[in-house]
Amino acid sequence: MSIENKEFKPKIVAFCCNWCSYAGADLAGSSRLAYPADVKIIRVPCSCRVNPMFILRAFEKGADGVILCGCHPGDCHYSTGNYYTRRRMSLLFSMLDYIGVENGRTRVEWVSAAEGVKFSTTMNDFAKTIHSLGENVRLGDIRCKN
Amino acid sequence: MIQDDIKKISGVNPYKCMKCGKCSASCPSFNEMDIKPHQFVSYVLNDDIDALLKSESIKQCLSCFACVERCPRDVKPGNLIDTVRQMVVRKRGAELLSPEEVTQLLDPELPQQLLVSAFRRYRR
Amino acid sequence: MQRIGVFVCHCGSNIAATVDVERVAQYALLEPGVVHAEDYQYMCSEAGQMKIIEAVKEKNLTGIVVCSCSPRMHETTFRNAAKRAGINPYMVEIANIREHCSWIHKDKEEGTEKAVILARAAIAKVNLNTPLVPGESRVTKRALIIGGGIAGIQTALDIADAGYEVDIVEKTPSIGGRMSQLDKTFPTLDCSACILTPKMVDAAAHEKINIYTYSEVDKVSGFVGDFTVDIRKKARSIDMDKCTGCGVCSEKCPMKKIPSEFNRGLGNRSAIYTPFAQAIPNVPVIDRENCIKFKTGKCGLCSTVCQAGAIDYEQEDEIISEKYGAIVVATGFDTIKLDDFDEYAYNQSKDVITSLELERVMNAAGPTKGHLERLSDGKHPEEIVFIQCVGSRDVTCRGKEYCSKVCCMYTAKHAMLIRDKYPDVNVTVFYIDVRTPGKNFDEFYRRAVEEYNVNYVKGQVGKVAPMENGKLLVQGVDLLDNRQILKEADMVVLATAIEPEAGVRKIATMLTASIDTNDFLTEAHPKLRPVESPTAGVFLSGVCQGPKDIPETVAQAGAAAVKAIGLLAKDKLLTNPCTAQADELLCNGCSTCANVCPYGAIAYEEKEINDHGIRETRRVAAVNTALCQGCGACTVTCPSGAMDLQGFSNRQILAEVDAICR
Amino acid sequence: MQELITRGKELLADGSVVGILGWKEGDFSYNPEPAFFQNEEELDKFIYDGFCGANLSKFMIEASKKEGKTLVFLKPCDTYSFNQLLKEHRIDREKAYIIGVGCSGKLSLDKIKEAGVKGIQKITEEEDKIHVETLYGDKTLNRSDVLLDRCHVCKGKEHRIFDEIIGESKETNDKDKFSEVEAIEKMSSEEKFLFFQKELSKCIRCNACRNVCPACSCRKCVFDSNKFDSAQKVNTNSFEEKMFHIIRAFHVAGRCTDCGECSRVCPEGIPLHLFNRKFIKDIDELYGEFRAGEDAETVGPLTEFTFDDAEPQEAVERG
Repeated sequence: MSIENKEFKPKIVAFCCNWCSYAGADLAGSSRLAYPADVKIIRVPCSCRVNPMFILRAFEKGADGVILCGCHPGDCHYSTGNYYTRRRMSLLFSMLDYIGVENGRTRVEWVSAAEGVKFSTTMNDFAKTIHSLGENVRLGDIRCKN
Repeated sequence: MIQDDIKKISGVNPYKCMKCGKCSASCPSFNEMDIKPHQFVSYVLNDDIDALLKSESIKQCLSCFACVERCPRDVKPGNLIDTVRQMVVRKRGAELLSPEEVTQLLDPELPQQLLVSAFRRYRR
Repeated sequence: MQRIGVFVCHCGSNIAATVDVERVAQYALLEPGVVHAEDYQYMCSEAGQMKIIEAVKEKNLTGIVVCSCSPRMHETTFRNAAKRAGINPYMVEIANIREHCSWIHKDKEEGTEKAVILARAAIAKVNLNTPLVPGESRVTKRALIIGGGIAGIQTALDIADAGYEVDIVEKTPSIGGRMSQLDKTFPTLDCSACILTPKMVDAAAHEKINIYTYSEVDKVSGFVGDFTVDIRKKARSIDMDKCTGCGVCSEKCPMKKIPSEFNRGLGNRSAIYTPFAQAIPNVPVIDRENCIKFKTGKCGLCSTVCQAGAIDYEQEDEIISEKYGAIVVATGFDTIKLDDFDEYAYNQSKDVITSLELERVMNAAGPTKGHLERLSDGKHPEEIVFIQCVGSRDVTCRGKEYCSKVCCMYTAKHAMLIRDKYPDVNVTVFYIDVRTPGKNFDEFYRRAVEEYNVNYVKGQVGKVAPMENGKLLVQGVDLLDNRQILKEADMVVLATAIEPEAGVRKIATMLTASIDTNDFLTEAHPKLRPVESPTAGVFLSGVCQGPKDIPETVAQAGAAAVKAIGLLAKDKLLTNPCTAQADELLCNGCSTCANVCPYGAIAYEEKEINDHGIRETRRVAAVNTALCQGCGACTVTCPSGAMDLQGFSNRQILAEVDAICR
Repeated sequence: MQELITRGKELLADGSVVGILGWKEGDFSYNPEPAFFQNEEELDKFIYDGFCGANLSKFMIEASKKEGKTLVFLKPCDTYSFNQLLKEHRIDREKAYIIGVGCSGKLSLDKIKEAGVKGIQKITEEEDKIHVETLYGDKTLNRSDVLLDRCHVCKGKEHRIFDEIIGESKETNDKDKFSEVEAIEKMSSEEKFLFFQKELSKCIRCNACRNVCPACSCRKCVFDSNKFDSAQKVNTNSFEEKMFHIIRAFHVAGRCTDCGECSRVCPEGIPLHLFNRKFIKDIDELYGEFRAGEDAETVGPLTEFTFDDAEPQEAVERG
């Protein structure tokens, strides 16, 4: 909550793989399953395309939450991509937690092309978490220079 | 809403029912019941709870949970019956069996299942 | 600097109702690089596309952003429009303001704001787009069909008739599949074998078709147009060229008590056997697990009696490596295991059988020579109960949540055939719903009731209990009468749910074809591309894609064949240009990228590099763009950022991130 | 030490090697620096003592480009880095002649100074003691009190790769390598943040950590290339430090041999090894123990997977 008591509008970046999750988001759309407009989707070919740099950059630029969606393990269009994602993000998120970024600002969720409902509930849930965590100050631009 | 209470306590979503009748087909007390197990689901759906509260079936149900076990849609009609029964029991209160009474009612002919279900029924 | 045109689609009221499209266009004009912005009713219409083409020509656009529906819907449309306008199709980006915006937000202010941001991200990306040119790859004019049932046979015949080479790989010793196990087919009641056998013979005789029975797919590599497949021909222990199919070996084999797979375990076969009389090829196979010779080293009777000298105990599995342009999956189905359905007493009583077992019982070549009898004691039954939806439409872990689709019809068929042949037998069918969509299907079902007086009871069976008198006590419910029914039946037939054949997940993994939670292969689009897998060059035929009956299977088999032919008819394919590319100056040659590449598309070469004047030979990565499918796994694993993905470059994605977080 | 010089001269003389990677005396006797020797005379300046902590394996990258072999002296822990570089094709095994040198723990000048020693003139080593001659008189310190941090979590006395070994090694392992990481893990989110904020705020982006790191061997770092729009942003954006150190640690995750050089060379004294060790700990716990550089073949944990790996959420919450 900012000082003017304006409503907190979080910025949420969702990376979605083209084959499953992006299609799942499309299905959520065509099924009119609402989720907050704070969520903006970036299409990537596979969840394994998401470089930790992208996630940190989003936070640097003021994102309050970053969620990464891919095919369910075993269903990756490229057969193994999401397995690498799973390891990379496990380590990255664990590191973010380690340096004091609130757990919950980052998430990985597996959403298939048929799971429009899951996509919508996931986004609603994630947006709710980010809302409760409030603005992301820790990973923002707040270095204390002595 | 009493209908909502029933749904909440039993955890049953009556909309999941596909009206296959497997519950009633499995029920050992079917013939003694005025409202059949599968009807419990539609009665809740149609909000005819009064009829359920007055029903003989809630006393006839053995709580064997065959209907719960075998329901292909995971509706669990047995939990509905159990819930309605609980509502009646809680309302009347006084008719609860005490554990001491149970021992006096025992006789060798008494089916084990009845005993187990008696405890299931009255433990709450 | 790019010159970008932004085109905002109303999609009738689909977008315009919750997004102020004019404002999106106005805001877009403020973005760097944007020199043109307009909105229009239907951007995807010919008139809409003409607007794009005209704007490109008038304003010399170098990039296009279309704010419209999902790129999965119309990306190709707009790329083609760009091509018509004379600019590279990959200079187009779509901002998905329908599925991801207008359709999920009710508030117009909110919707518009989000649409503006999504447009901004697309504009930021286009600013960094570069023209991409698809490569070309060759097409091997040969198709592989995995599965030799009716689906596989029909697809093979259709492809072969179009003049292309086809190989069928079938894991059992004969082609024919489930259909060969059926007795009669609905709704015409013609004999299954009579219509299938000629097709099997046609396939075997076709000069373009090559059949590998008793074989499995071991390994698949490559990509659309150029797959390389290793086929394992399991050791049959018979020299197929020498065998005359006389059958003496099976006759003389002393090991005769092995449950016959073909008869669903109801009859026996020998250790050296041909699964059924019309098997193709008519060459037996030795079941090494049960063969005395293989188990003890003694016997060898078959070899002694074989006049052709075809028996070969030393035979080993053979791996055949072949190239294919297209692969059709036709792996079919099996019935589910009934171990968890105790209430039906399937494992307790021989008289409780599945419908597929009943097919064998009713078949003249089956275990009872076609006589309807109780399997426990061979007695003629008086009362038969059919139970539908056994494991189908069941959301618990015991069953399958889908409808198996064929059971209503075959149960009506069975009931009718029994009542026709044995009018003295009472037939009761317990059903939840009778589903008969299909030509002449409902008429067929009504005939079973009206002409053959089959007793259809709306309700389920709760319990089947074997009785001391040898009968089965069936406790069911008649929901319409609201009463419980107790019936003493001689036989109970279970309309068991069908599920995809067990090995399909392994095959799907090898093909990188997607598969759903029920193990049915996923189609590229549920309505518009029903016989293609999302994996290019892989097509779906028959029940592997979803439950279906024979006419539907044959229709789909034909459709899959046409799609495969459409691919094989091409000499060259355009490849996806969104592939990885290594920056030679940044590459360390460390091989980490090659470790994660699922396609083996990255090779290393020693190359003379001129790095700002420093000339040296370096080990650098080189991507084979024909193999690369563009997943991007390598780009993240590369520590120096030498690997980048065209069309989804680091800078492009970062630009999108920046635009969204601005 | 003399044995090393003699052997070096022999190898130079018979032409088996054309150059030698070792250490030579620096500005003071107690801060030797890495050096490349090309002839016998130069070798007279060769030194090997308790202050030769510097890991020479990274210099083999350049040496691999030369004609002929280079003799390189590696301490047991240095061989891990050598293997890792070998695995990544950054160095050529054929171009290296490895002499595994004995090591019984290397000394930290900082720790000696921290112990209150000033005006150091000369330092001599004994088995367990260190004698320091200073302007203000002599001092004796316990060796174990002034060891480099990394020696307290010594990987062992075994050389993982070598052509010959000269000298005896001793294990100096007396601390749990993950205890510092665990202490941070136990902190509250707020405390963790404040801790790292304080440490990272000291960073001046001098890149010493990157330059010394044997795993940071990229020809061009992503933070210097235009591939991520991240080049030359050193002082324009203070988020960079965090980004830089997380990404640097991530890029060396599964490749870092925990040599501790990053922390040793940091002029601001930021405990950078805490990032790397957190990844090592997570990898060990989630994917099975893995020690980068144990051999030159095994693929790293981030380039493989199992079907039932932990989900990221579980990985974070396992806490």
